[in-house]
Amino acid sequence: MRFAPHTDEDVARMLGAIGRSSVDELFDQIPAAVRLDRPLDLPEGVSEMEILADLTELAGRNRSAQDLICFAGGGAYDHYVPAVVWSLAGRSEFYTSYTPYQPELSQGVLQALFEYQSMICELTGLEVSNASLYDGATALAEAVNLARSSRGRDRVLVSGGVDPRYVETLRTYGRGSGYEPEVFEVQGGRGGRPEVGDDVACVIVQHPNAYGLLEPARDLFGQAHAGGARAIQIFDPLSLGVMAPPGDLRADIAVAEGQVLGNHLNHGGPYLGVIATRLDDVRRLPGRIVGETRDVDGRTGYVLTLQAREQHIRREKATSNICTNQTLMAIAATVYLGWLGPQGLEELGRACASKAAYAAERLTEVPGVELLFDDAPFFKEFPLRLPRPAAEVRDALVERGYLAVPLPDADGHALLVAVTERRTREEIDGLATALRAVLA
Amino acid sequence: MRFAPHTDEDVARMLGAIGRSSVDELFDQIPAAVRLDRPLDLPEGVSEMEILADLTELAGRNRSAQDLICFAGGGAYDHYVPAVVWSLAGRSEFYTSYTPYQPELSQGVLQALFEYQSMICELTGLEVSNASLYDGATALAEAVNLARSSRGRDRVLVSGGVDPRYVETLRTYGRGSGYEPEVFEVQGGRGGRPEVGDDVACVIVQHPNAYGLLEPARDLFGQAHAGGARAIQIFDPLSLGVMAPPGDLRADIAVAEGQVLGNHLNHGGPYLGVIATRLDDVRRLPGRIVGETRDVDGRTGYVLTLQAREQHIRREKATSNICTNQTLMAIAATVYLGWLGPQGLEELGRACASKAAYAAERLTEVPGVELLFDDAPFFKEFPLRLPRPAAEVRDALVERGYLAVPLPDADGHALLVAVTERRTREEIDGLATALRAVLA
Amino acid sequence: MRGSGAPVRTQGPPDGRGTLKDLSRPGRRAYSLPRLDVPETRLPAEHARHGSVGLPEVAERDLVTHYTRLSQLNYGVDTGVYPLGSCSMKYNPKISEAGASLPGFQRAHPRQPDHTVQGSLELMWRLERALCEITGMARATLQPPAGACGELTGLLIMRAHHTKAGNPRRRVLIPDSAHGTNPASVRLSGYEVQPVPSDSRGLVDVSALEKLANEDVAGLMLTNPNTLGLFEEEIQRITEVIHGVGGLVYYDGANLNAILGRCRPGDMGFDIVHINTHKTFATPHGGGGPGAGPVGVSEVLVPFLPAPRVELREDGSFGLETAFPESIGRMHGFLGNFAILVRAYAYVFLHGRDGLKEVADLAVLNANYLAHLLKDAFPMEHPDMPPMHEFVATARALKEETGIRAMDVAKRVIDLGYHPSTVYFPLVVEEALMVEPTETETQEVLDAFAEALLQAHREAHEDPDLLHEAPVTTPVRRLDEARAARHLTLRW
Amino acid sequence: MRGSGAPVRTQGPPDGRGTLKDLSRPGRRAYSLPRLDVPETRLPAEHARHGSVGLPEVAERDLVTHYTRLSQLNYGVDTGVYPLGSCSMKYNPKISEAGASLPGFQRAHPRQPDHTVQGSLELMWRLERALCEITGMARATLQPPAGACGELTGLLIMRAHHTKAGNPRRRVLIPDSAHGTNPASVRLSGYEVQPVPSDSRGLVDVSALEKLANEDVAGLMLTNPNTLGLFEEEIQRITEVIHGVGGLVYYDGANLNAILGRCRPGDMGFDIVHINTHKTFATPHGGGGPGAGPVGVSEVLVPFLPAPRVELREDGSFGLETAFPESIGRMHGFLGNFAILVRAYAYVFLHGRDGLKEVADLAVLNANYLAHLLKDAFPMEHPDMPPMHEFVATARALKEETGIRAMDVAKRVIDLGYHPSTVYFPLVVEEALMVEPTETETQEVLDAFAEALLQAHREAHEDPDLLHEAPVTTPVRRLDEARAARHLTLRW
Ligand SMILES: Cc1ncc(COP(=O)(O)O)c(C=O)c1O
Ligand SMILES: Cc1ncc(COP(=O)(O)O)c(C=O)c1O
Repeated sequence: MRFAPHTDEDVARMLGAIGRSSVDELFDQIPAAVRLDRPLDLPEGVSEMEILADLTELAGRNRSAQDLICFAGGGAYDHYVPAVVWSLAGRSEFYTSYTPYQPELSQGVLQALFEYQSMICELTGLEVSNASLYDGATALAEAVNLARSSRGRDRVLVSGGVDPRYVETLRTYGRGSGYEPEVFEVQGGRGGRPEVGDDVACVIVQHPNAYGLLEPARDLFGQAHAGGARAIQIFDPLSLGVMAPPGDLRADIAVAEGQVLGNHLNHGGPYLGVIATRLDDVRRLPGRIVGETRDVDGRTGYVLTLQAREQHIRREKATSNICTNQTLMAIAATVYLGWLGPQGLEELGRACASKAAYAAERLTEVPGVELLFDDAPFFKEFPLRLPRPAAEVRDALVERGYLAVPLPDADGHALLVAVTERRTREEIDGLATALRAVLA
Repeated sequence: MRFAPHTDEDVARMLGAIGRSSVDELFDQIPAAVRLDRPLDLPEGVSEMEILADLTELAGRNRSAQDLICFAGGGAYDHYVPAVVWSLAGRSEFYTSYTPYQPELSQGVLQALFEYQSMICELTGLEVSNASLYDGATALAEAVNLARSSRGRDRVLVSGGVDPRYVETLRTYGRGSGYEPEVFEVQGGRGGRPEVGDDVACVIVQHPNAYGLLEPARDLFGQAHAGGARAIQIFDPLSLGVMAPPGDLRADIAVAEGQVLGNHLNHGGPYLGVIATRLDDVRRLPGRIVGETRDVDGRTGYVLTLQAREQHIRREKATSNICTNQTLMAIAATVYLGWLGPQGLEELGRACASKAAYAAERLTEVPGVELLFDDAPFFKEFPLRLPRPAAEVRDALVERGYLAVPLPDADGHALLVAVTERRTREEIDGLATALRAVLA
Repeated sequence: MRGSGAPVRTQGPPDGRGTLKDLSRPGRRAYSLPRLDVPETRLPAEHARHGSVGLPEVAERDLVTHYTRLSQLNYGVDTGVYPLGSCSMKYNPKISEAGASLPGFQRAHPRQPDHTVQGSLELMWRLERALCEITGMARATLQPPAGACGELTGLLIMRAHHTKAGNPRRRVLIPDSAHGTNPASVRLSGYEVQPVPSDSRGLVDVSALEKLANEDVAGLMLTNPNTLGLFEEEIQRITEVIHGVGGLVYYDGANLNAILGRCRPGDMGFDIVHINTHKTFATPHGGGGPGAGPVGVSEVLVPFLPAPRVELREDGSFGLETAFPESIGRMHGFLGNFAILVRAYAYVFLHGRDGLKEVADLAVLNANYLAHLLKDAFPMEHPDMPPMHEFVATARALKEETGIRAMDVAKRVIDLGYHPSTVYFPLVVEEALMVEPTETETQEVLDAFAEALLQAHREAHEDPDLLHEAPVTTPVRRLDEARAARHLTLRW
Repeated sequence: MRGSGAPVRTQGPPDGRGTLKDLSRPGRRAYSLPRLDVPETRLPAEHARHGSVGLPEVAERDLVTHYTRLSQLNYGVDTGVYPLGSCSMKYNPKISEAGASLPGFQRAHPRQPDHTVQGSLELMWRLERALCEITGMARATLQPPAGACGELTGLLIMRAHHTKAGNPRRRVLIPDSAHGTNPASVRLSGYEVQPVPSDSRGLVDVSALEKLANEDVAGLMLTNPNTLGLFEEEIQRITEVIHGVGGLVYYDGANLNAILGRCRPGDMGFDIVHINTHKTFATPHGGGGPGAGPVGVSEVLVPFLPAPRVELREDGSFGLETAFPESIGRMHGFLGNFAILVRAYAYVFLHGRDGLKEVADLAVLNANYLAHLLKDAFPMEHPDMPPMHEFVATARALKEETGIRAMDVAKRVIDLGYHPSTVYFPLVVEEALMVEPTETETQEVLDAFAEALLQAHREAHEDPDLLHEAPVTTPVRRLDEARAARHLTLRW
């Protein structure tokens, strides 16, 4: 299969026009010593129907949330993606376009991103949002850079309730930027006492946290501010119909994994890095930002703005190295939030919270199963302590058609159960029955 | 779930504007005696995610060509539908538009249909095509009406090689139009001798026929013409890369099931009725026809033309009652034929013919299995005589993951095996092995 | 200001013009097929094609650019309001598309044995039950692929019924305002058309009907609300008259949207009903099709329904049955437009009992509201009765005052950014504008659409050239239809 | 004639303007959720939200009309030629989209146990192997979600390598023509940027490089062909110089399209390579993303690759392994942009061994042909060497003659119906036009695109206002960027 349109005559004619006798000649500059003197060791090309068969076979070897009833959480969730989202985000004028460098030909993407930024501000109660980052974990790394540069301080305190994958990511990025994230302990799965000295740039709290628990976020952010540090919240966008938003909790920077906003699970990506902050830090924000302006005739239009923050203008002085981002996911998120609206967001939040509470009740009725942290409030996921290793139980549940995943950093006996609006009472009861059978 | 946008305030405001106090009032004209005084006996409405779950459950109860290896034929075939076809035909500007009554806003659909007509003419070697009919069987009924009105004769002769479903359809339509299709016998699955008296309007031959066999079509059409009747050919559009086209065979009217042209199996529909004929009968053609013309500024554009044939103008004198047709399928067929091109059509035809020949060879190696009609040439499907009832064998093959269907009108021991370009040698060998096991 | 313009693409690079054929270059290709993995077989020489087919030769990239461009030249419901009377061009839910493309449906072969397609069969069964409940009929066939085919199906059932009673009869009555498919179907079913006049209110003239009704009359075809958007108040009397002479009454369901959950054709005395799923149940029109035209019948007509039919078997499974000796036969090669039926199913069960009634409520509210906004400029032809889900206004006065015709108004509305309503139908109304906003438009859109019509009306007096020359904002302007018919160019 | 115009929608009804917020009406809604089937639970008061979120309230129909309109305002590859230099905006095969949306991929959760996702893992394994073969590297990570993140990944590997050797070193050399992400990534990896000048041919000034190379230098980042589209002829010498001081050489794969199957970074001596799948392997750019930026490394650097990695286990199954003590860690929350990798996989294996080479061949042919057509009006900045897959022309002469700038030319090209090339990059070329036609454009399209540029060039002399005022055929005309930055309006 090939997609280049050239016929042999085309090639001959074009070579003739440029005065060359063969295509090989065009590669004459490549020194002989580095030329590849053999074909690539790859299979021969195949037809479209063969690649589809191949991909279908591979996909068929996965047992995804299409086959398993999905209670897996821990940063990615089986929320329902309404049909309208990808009917629109999937329009080829969106998905085959590039970064809107020519704004006159890109008003569609630009306006959609402007609406995205607006909706993220509405959601978080913060003043500015950018137009997307890679994912939640890398958005956190960017937030830390922002806080460190904004405060001119070095140290980074991270709650023990933050997802270990996020901490790992910070640790990796920190090696380059010159910090080592310091984790402060939580008690009973949440809270803790960050020691916010005057060299601390930021305090990072995930709320709801990696155990699914609600944090005393106002209090923790108060401690951060008392020490002159920035308060960074990792939030769940779909919690905000029922939970107080980062702005109300006095977070300075809010970051999130935006997968839940109309993006498919996609085995981990592409997802959506959400970031929002205060207006006075707008010039420190990483990535694209869309602004409203006028054209020469006075019409409203949209452009990439504050580009002096960005790598293509500022090079090593840029706030970040990000160039390609997750625009399409941001457009999907925009359509999704438009679909949900304020009422839907609230109803969905209530459904998740209620179903999770119901699931916790049913599952803790199973002998030997209890909540890992008694009495701690949670939103849509919660950790159970099992009488057997969680990985074993997970595999046994898969046999019965259910998917739930161990808590990565616990003692190996903890299972995290996430319940989205998509799960029915019957499915929850089914999980309880399966768990009972597995543990019997 | 609802799609009407009205809020309670909208309703109140609009009622106020028209001076009504309730929506019920708007239905006052309906006599009390015929009003429905109870809610419809239907379930309550559900959410989008529930209807998708319901449809997914239903679809999951089908074992389609996605799960079974499909050798089923007999008028609908598992040809490969390239991704580009529905990426384009599925663009909402096409699929949410109506019949192009306002040509200035419908040039996309109109031009695509003009291209469709052109491609059908190229394929068939005939002069004019319309812009689609419902499906192959109803296209045949329309062809008969055309022939009868064109010849001013009544009788309709049908080869015994024509698909019985087509004959049934003719019989049904004939009850209204006042004819009874007369079937003339075939010998060895093909040929036959229609007695073309001077009251015969048309002779209908399917080529390749319902047994999959190639007909002596030139000869049969010669007989039709000798008797002053129209020759109607039912053809397979995907045979025409390797087979002589209806025009060359001297068919006057060619009809086809256009499903094979980029349309999914869809459990039987929507499919595509193809019809083409000679220019001198253009005013007798049923359905929409698109013509090229100029606008007031001299620009080329497209319109529905010869509308005086149609029901909305001519009412009971129209050539047909068709209004809604299968435009979207015709657009898909156009993209598909554009994808295939002349080379692809030929290569695909050769692949089908070669794979069918190979399959016949392998399957007749199974003890007790033989070709129903020895030595008769075929294109992509062929009938086998089995030592056991075909319906039983079919069900046993399904158990093993293969789908092939009995010949409907044979003695119950014949299986029709269709082999498209999509089937691999491995799959054909697998069918042979399965058949061997079933018959062992 | 020439208006905001029709929302279609009007521009593009020069290489984008012309047909696909114009992009063709010998040897270029989009297709790919697996290498032949079996020995090559050639057909016998007498059957073989000589020379290759004159199809365009293009790359996939060309195909995509070309048909993306064509799509962008087109207006659809997703582009904006599409108020074609008699067509119920409502918003088509995206979830229906997703449902219809599930592989279990999309790749099911129509000749698979019943036990492998229980999902499809149960869907058809449930949809049939729902349509029967909505229309008040006993059973239905889902075979007809469109409304017109549904009409023919119903009329052939009518004929079978009378034939069984000893005399097929000769005539079918049709109001003069009826849709063109009605008389065309009547002819195809072997009956003669007998028009029935309307009275001054725009309803069936019942006394005329009484005079026309006799033993020669096989039946009456009626749309209710009728094509003027008016409910036939004397519907019971009408069906009585026909039943009185032994005739059957056929309900053309194009306007079912108006009465969902409010009243049912069966309860009005209709014997046969067809439904346009692509209207009432929002299966998209696809640029002119596909649709589906299920037909419901009363108990006594059930034996005549087409075969095969989906039946519930004793063991709880579903099967396609064909053994119905009195069946009229087969109206479609397979089972009808199945994938369209999936969309109708999704629509019906998404809305459910109350939702469907609300559809009718709001469709009627929208039509009344819009008629009200337009009433001074474009009065309803029959203003005595309030319209149901659509209304027929007339530009007769405007034409008399200014010479501007309904068509000019429609074209000007295009320049103002909207798809116009149906014009010149029904034929019985001079300078007709047949407007059906449907329930999925907001009040704001109706206000804006009305304002466009009112602006056109003002301009007809003040600057009539704007209307004569319209449209000017479209990829092409008014097209020469006479030329198209005179110099037939039907292919490249 | 003002030109054929940019192929985007410029018209539409007035109600279609504004943001989604402007369509909002209290109580309107698009969403639907199942009825709550469990007892309702409320969150503790201290965590609860007060008041509702200020999101728009619209119907699904509004959403569809609104975002369909926005899409139509946008130019994409499917609309036409998109010759942005450095971006490889080639046609994106539709089959890749179909493959990526198979439910087995689309609904796989990133934390599923390995045995339930063998299909995904094998796909990643095979893709990694293929990318290593194409680039000549030992192993690769698929985690980085874009090229820039790939750069940082590579630089952190570089740092880990040097740190292990006892000294992380201080500086990374970058040619002055490099892409902005290169220096930005260097900074983020804790290194200082040391620019390397180009020589008069537009290549790395090797003698300057030799002077800059010392034990403080951690490595060199290079794009080859470089951002001027020229192949670094002395590539072996360059890598030798760096290796000579113990440094590593990093290959920025943005221009890999030019050399597929012709030569490999590994064979040129590069130690680290990143690939932009959204360029070379036609995973669509999505309006700015997502992409994927896999990074390949030579044998000695394998221990530093990010974790988790897909490994082939003894039993023939695939697993995600994390136990790599020297790994730099994690560059992404999960496994990277998996669904983009599926598209890359489809592209690589559709083309296969010969197909990929042909991609490079024809990309280079197209660039040379187009450069040739433009050479009189817009000469290449460095005409001594033939370009590879792209070329940098300059409008310097035009500016001197007429005052017309590269940007004016670009805007005029829009009015003539095309997306213009990159302008003002690379920064080292005055009035740069950086043109990359890619291999998926036909000669006819290149001819037409060149003609548009030549027409603009003529007009610059004859009717310069056409260029100053351009574009005039777009939904908006030139936008005031200064105003946007001054009066920040970043949300509704
Ligand atoms: C009143 C009426 N009857 C019948 C029909 C025919 O239906 P179809 O187009 O589905 O064949 C229509 C279609 O426009 C109609 O409006
Ligand atoms: C030369 C070069 N390097 C690096 C990049 C950065 O890649 P990405 O946008 O995927 O982050 C680009 C992207 O435009 C590029 O052109």
